[in-house]
Amino acid sequence: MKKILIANRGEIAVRVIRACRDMGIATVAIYSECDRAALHVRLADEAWPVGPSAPRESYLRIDAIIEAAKKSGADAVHPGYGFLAENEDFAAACRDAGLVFIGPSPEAITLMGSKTAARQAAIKAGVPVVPGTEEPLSEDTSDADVLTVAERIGYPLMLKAVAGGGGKGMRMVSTPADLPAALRAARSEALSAFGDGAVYLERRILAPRHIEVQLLGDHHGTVLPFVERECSIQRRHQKVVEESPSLAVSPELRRRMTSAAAAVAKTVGYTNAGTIEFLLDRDGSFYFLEMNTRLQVEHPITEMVTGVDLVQWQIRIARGEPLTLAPESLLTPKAHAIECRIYAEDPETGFMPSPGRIQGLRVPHGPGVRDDSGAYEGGEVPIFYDPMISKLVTWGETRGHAIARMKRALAEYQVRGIRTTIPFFQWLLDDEDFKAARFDTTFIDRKWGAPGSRLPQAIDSAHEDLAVIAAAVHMFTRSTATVVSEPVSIWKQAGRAEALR
Amino acid sequence: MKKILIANRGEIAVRVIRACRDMGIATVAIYSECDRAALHVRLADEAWPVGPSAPRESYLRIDAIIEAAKKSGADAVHPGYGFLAENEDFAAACRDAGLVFIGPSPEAITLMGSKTAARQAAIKAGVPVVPGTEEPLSEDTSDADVLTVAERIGYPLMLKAVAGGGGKGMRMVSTPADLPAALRAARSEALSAFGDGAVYLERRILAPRHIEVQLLGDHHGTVLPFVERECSIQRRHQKVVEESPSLAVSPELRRRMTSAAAAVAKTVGYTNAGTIEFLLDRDGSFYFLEMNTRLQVEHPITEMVTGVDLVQWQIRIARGEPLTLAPESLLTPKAHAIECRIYAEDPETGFMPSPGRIQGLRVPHGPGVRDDSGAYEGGEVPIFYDPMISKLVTWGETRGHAIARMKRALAEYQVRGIRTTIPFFQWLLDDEDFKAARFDTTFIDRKWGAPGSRLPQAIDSAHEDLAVIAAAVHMFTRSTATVVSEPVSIWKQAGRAEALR
Amino acid sequence: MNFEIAVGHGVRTVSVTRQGSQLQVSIDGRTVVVDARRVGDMELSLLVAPAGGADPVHSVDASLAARRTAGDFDVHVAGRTIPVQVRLAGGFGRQKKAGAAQGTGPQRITAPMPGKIVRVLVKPGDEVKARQGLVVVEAMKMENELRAARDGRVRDVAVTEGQSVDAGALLLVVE
Amino acid sequence: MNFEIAVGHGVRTVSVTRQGSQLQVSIDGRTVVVDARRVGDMELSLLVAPAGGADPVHSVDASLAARRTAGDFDVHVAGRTIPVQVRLAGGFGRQKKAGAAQGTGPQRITAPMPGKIVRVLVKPGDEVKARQGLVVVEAMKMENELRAARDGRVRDVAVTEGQSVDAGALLLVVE
Repeated sequence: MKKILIANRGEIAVRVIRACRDMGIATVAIYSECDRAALHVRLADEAWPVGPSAPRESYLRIDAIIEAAKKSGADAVHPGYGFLAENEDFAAACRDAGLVFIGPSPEAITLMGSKTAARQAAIKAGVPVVPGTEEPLSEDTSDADVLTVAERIGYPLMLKAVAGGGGKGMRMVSTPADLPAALRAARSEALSAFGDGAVYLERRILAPRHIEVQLLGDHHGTVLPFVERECSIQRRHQKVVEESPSLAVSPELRRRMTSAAAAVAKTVGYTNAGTIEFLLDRDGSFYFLEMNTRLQVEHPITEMVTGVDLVQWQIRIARGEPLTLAPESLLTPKAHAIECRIYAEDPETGFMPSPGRIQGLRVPHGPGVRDDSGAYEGGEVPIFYDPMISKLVTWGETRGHAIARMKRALAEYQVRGIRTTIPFFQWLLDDEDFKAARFDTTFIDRKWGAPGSRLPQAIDSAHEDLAVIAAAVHMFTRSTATVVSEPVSIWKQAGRAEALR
Repeated sequence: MKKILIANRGEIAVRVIRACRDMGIATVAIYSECDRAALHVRLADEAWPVGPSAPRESYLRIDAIIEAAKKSGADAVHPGYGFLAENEDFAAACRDAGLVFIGPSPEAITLMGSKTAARQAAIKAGVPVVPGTEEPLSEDTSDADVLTVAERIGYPLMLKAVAGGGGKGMRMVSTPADLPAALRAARSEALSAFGDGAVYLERRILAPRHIEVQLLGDHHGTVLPFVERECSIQRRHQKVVEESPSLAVSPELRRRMTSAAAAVAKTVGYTNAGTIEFLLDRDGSFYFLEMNTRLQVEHPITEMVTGVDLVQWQIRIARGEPLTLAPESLLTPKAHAIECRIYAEDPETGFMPSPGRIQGLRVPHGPGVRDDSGAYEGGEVPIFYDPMISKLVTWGETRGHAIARMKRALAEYQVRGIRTTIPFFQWLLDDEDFKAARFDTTFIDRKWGAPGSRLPQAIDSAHEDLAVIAAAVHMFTRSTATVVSEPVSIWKQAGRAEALR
Repeated sequence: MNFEIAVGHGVRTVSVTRQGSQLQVSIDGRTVVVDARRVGDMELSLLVAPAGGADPVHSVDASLAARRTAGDFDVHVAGRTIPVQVRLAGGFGRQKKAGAAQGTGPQRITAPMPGKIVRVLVKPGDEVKARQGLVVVEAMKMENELRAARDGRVRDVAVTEGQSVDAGALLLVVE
Repeated sequence: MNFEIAVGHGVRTVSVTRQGSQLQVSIDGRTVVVDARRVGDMELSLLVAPAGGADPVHSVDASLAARRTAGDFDVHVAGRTIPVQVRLAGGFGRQKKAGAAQGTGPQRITAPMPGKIVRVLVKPGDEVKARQGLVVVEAMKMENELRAARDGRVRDVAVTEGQSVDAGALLLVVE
């Protein structure tokens, strides 16, 4: 494997480029019109255009991407996550074009990509599933038919896209009256994101924790599970903070959950990286939720507590190498890691997307800090794609240490010119229940909405004073010229500013 | 301990600030005139001026620093490394002022700070030392007397400042004729750096490796050694690349060296962080070289392979906590870490210092990369201090993996406006002997001087072509205005540039 | 130099004067001494102290990002992002100063970011309640519902479903 | 637009012309097509291809740092730092073009950085050998010896021991 095309953009494309470079493998980026100067294009060895900015016309264009791979002489394709990562047609098209697809087989994607088929595979492996519809409800199923099925399962229930992922195409439905609107919204999101409007219904487990198990499977029959990730901190069913290990998982439960995950993967002959998601109920019972047949956004926390480079191993598995990792070490976390997904969204205005140019960027550094980012100072956050601009990950000797480092790193982090979710994480990390790991998947919805809970630090008048001072000093001393570093020059500027009044 | 004054500057002051912040402790920076806008000043909670730019008038001014500590209400002082870190008067002055000195006792500094007394302590602990003078040779000792002593030890020999460190005040002397000039230079450097011109002589071990053992000692009688660091890659007796563990140290040798190091520390009742340096001869025998009674520059590689935050533990020990770390885990490295010290020096011109303004800075990121830096874009590298601007550290599952990540990280690293040693490391990391870990402390002097060995990549005409293209395109499209991101605007600029010709 | 600076729910009256090598900044009558260095086009290192006392030693690393309106900034300070609006003295009317601008007058619903109008949920003349959804905008793969801040009646609807809009575009007015 | 660009030991003749949305760059007669985007004041994202062939796809992330002389830059490209000197066509004399500037003429020893003259090791009239030490400058806590590039005779010594010098200051001349 000498040259890999990365069929993705943003931070995950940059992440894969770095793994390739660490392995001495050349990289081919692809880009849409608005991404010509994106970081993944700048860092790759080659960059090929694949179409206009809308995802359907570029990053979802299987033909254009396969053509770029062929022209560039790439011998393999890494799909990242999102876009075509869980599209069996893309995996098959790669195979047909003689390209190694760095991921599972098209058959495994098809099987586990259907939430309903995946549930059946879990049942076959002896792993409990959440009660729900075993067959998908196609786009054409009438509201009345869906209501009938829903009645059998009982409310509240979850409405989910069969092809879903990343929280998209998912709605909680509390009463029959809410079902038609939720169905319309979920189908529309699913169609736009995955090109498939089919949905299914599932009983809603009240206040569960979301626990998932990372797996690697090679082409020699070995499947290895990793220590669990805790992903209960979600907004709109989308993970925003993940950590490993979970404080809710005892060594005994870890053994059972990781064994169950490996059993599901083995049942379907799974290869490469994948993740089994579980709901963990308050009574300690757990249910298979779904399998993600790709690298996860949150893979770095697993890397931080096990020392394993998952992207490198994806590539090594794809080129036929056997898994030589020591199984026990993967289940023995080295202390604690936590990840915050930095989004270009403004938490002050209901998480409105905040695209635009990054006027200034200061990235945190120092011990125990890792920033996987697709952003740079002067770069644009386009409106067309997922607004996640980076993943900030910290490691600590204890969970408290990891959280303390995260708070420090968030305080160092400055993304100027657009709004981000950094203040939201600062609020979260100071929450007593979060600090005590007392939470479930409803945490954010319950807590963030509560009166007085929002961004308490932003209404602190001492900090407002500092902001006022900084703004006043800036206006007083501002200069359109280059950096002024001598005080004397500042006073000159100040004099000029006054003279101009 | 609520507020710590950091009696240092640059990357180590930033490192200590981060550890304090992780622990919820307020920080007080000090600064000389030229450091008013340095990164450590910007990141600290408070910043106090301590004098003009010359070190003797600021960072070496015990009185001014103690006064700043008192005025600021700090209850402890962290000395970093260099400056006053190994000055017993400073440690005593802190104690007298009621400030906790985060380091060993003044008595331990005095004892181990004298290279000759330290040698005697090692002998007492049953640890072999390099044959040499047991008593210091004061500034006033005549050349003739020094020549007489040298004759007894035999040539080649090492001439070293009694108060030395960091390669300063150290000279290799091959023949009696070279001794007077070397003596003059060493004394002059030692006086300027440490305020003490006394020297001593030591037999020169030919082609040894420099291996050192990090220690932590608490106030309850516990001394714990850490897995060794390999520091043989030196230029002018100054470490430039360090790694941990050493490929030259077997588990059995590790046990013997770390036990010997702990024995020396226990003999002198050592507390807080310290490092025992050894020379490892080709035959596997090792000799005590000296003890550094402070945090080392290269401490991050130990942190990366053991997961221990050494600065946090310095603070915890200073406030009386017992060492609760598991001794075995400190001697069991988790894979491999390597550090490159990025200096503001130009390897193309004999490592001439290259101070000035950092016009642009791109810091590497991604898995396994840590950058401990005191630099920022727009910041100045002053002429008054050590030219090290950052320490780039990588971690990998194997030594090869750590090196591969370092090469990738160095390629991402851009420090624009000043010259740095990055190209030197790129040369080093491609050297076959380095890759095979076949080296000793003479490696750089032998290899870097060899014909054809220097920066082979810089004379690669394909890359020269790319540089020429970039420069030509820049001149053609340049703009004094703000960032231009649309192609159309570039062409407008180009048109204007042409019109101006 | 005298400014009015809106922050949070109020407006502060601020003056800046030179005093030797330092600046004196008064905020609603309280004065601090500031030692300021510009470390980037939009970045400042400030050392701050209460006036009349000791030297400025509280280190404040501040940077600004310009917003769309001249004089509006996001100030990044102490790990927080705080929006401010800076005007020369007298730049804000009486209304804003009294903190009353927020709660009255017609609500102009504008697009917070460039995107596509997915659904318009109301029509002119509709009565709407506080927090009722008005229009759904899609951007960055998410649908975002814009809601009414207060009870009112829809006056104008300036967009239709399927239409693309720029950031700041007027979508509808509720009075 | 035509340039002469010195790099390594030679000077390249370079022309840049617009070609649709791309640039055509010729270096000593060899032509490449470049798709260029400016991503910062001194940063470019380039996609490069040989002329007449396929689209430009080789990604070159380039940034420049201005040196003291106008038109002199350090170019950071592909993890390397490469000094270049850019002049408009005809900007270099015959001598430089022939690559002969390096080896002849008087050697002007200048201070590579600001510092203090610690020792002057020669006096006017001294014969010096290549690589012989001439003067020791202290900066950043290290003593740095400046040496003769070739054999010659010391003509002028412009500094004395203990003196502070700026970067670029003439220290002595060897002919």
